[in-house]
Amino acid sequence: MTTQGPHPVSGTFPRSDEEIAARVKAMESILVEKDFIASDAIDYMSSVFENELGPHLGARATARAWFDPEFKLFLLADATAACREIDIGGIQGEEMIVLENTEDVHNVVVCTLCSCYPWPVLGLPPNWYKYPAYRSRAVRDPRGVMAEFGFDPGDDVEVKVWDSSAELRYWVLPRRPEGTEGWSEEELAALVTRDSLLGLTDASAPE
Amino acid sequence: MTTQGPHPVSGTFPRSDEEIAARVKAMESILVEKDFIASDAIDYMSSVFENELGPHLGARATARAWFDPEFKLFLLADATAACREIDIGGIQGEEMIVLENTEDVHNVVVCTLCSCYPWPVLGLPPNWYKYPAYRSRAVRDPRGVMAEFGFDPGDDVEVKVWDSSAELRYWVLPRRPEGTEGWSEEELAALVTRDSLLGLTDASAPE
Amino acid sequence: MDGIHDLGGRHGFGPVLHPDDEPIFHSDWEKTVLVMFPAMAMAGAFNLDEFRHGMEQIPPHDYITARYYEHWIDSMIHYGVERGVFDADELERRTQYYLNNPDEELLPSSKPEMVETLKGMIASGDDYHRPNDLPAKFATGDRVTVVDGPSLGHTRRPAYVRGRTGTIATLHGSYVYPDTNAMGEGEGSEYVYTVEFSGEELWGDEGANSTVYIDLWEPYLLPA
Amino acid sequence: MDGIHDLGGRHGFGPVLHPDDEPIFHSDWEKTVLVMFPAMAMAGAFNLDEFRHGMEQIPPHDYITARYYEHWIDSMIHYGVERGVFDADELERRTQYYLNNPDEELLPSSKPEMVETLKGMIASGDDYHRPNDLPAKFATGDRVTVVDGPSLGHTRRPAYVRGRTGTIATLHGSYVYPDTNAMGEGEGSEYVYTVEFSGEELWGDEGANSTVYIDLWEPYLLPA
Repeated sequence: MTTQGPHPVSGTFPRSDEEIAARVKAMESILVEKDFIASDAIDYMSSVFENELGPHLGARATARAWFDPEFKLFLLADATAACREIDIGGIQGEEMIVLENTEDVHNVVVCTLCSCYPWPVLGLPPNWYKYPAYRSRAVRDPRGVMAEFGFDPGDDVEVKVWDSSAELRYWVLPRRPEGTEGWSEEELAALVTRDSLLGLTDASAPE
Repeated sequence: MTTQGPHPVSGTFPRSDEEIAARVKAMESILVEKDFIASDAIDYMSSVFENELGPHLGARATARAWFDPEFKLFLLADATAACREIDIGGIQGEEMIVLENTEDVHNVVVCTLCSCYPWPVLGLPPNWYKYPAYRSRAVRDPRGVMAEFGFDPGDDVEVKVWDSSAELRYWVLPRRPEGTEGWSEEELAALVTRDSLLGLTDASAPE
Repeated sequence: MDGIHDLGGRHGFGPVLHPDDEPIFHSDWEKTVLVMFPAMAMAGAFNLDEFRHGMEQIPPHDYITARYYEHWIDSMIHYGVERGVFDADELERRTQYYLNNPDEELLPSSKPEMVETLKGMIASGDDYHRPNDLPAKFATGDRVTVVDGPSLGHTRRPAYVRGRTGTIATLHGSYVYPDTNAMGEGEGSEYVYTVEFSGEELWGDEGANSTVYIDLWEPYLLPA
Repeated sequence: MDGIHDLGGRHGFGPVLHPDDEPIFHSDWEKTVLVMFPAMAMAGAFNLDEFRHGMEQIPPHDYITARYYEHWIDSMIHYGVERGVFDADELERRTQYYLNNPDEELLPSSKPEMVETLKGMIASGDDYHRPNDLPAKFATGDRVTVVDGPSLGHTRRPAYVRGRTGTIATLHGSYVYPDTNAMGEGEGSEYVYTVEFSGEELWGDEGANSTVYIDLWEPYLLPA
């Protein structure tokens, strides 16, 4: 016997991939008919994000800063201009600010209210950056979150969390790993991960 | 093509009645084996709430208060003692407080943090009292909630919302409807609804 | 804790869906769950404040999509497993069994002394008063501000009144203190006050011509 | 609004599940949704702040159980229907059609001028600065308290900093003001500051040896 009344909420969650795909096709078909979009525009823009933009760009800027002290000063003073000099910049990074990790300070980036992220240096954000666990905890329990990424900045280090609530976009300049003296920019760039550019970890150690 | 990663949350919601029923049987079977519960205890207590406790008790106390001015004074001064006099009282109403609606003041009862409710006069709460919509809105938009119950206390009336956050239990003494002069207690009680004892509406008007 | 249960004033939950004819129990299992509460409390699995804290720890998506008594089930399992009443694997095994054999009902069982205990409990309830030798800090009419700031454990200090200033309406005496009782730190004894807040203080212009009364324990309050 | 999106410091969402190998697009439909954002914005269906406000209005259970780009879909439909880009019935009809014919793909279509526009947009982005003739009210080092109290419309003033006192770290210039731009009340122009809060101010003892920086518009701030 059951006579359950209205549920607290209606619907079944999560929705299936098939349902969403059908809805998006319906939207696209209407937008195409109204001449607001076309498949070549979708192919173009999605391929840019799939093939061109990504953490390798932030890694390149970081390696340059480790390699070239003057570029590092420029990057920390005006990240947008410094990145433009090496052909990095654009949408969702119109005004970038780079936060330097040091022996005493470790920086972490989050957007608690939505999903703001520095696209020109990192591409599109991973889902975890946009989901409630990270957004709720990064500002309150940053050390706990870093531990889940296998990283401990050390008890004496001050953790600075940057909540990207406006149109400024933050990213982290990780510390240059020890044992990389004399490395080339390309070799250095290979040590810079997406997670280190967000401050969830350090850059990788040399093998 | 889909390679959806972890969902923001796991599981499928809401769970089916069959799943819940199976889980409860499993729990009960263990508790019976440990001699912490028995089916006759379940039958006894659930039948009390199904057959004995309910809004007819609050209606009886209300009608008495409308009928007998001395009882009304007693009820407003010490609802627990006054109700005990007419054999109403017990669990989840160990300390009751009655709020009188007047021409100038309309009272509403809610529990924003869980589901506190005056069982001795109303029985078990309906689901809507325990679900997020009512709990979130009653303290902030009480007039909007009352409108959804088809009731408007009037713009000039002060709305007082009572959030039952401790072990005190609140309920409302609705205004006696006009046109009920000379009515018996039984006739009056028939006009008193659960919703009126919570302050979501007035008592019913005579037909 | 600052969980989803702290709902007062939150947006987005839509209209109050209130059918006219809601039954007292929507499914038979709800009857069992109702009675498991006193049964497990008597077995020492939890006290009332722990039970509430257990519900607050339900993941938010689950909290707002589950039927009401599922909250009870989850809190009962939370403490039941922690305190050895349930073995988690055994519970799961039996759940699967009953899911695969949905028509199998439990055999009738009898516990007359429990029926008697329940009879007394329903008639008399419980007593949450605890004597306190100290004088109450506030009196009717005093202006008080609710302690602001986050919560880690259990509390009955909802977000919507934190940092807000109101007036003591009633002093009710001293009671079990949920913030310690839910956390294994003892029942304590603290005065409870009904505090009156103007709608404007809580909600700005939205709150015009409304007042909110809420019961708050003395440690939640500071002189305004 | 005081919705589920305002997540900073809320409890209960569990560990951060972060697979090593997450693809850039998890399903093909995500590519379409990404590009529908600039397409619909250019068609005048919404501005950036409206788009965010549309996501905030997703019911809480849906907000926390949906995949990320479903938020975009919901906001696009919200404004698309409101502003005549989509007819709700037609959208539903076509959705059912594609659900019943899952293998049917849309025909290729071409809009070379849009490809050019997107190229420029990806390279240069947008400019949210708006000149403001008034002097900024605060300077680096000033102590400020964030306006407390609830929100009815769109705001970038999260609950976890409301009523908290911090220090101006940087003045960034004047920008579009989300609180009006999302509500059809004009772009406005307000100074944006990075404000520094000690962890203790926000979280008590939990916040030891941590600092939170957040960008706040001038109307959110009062002299401390």
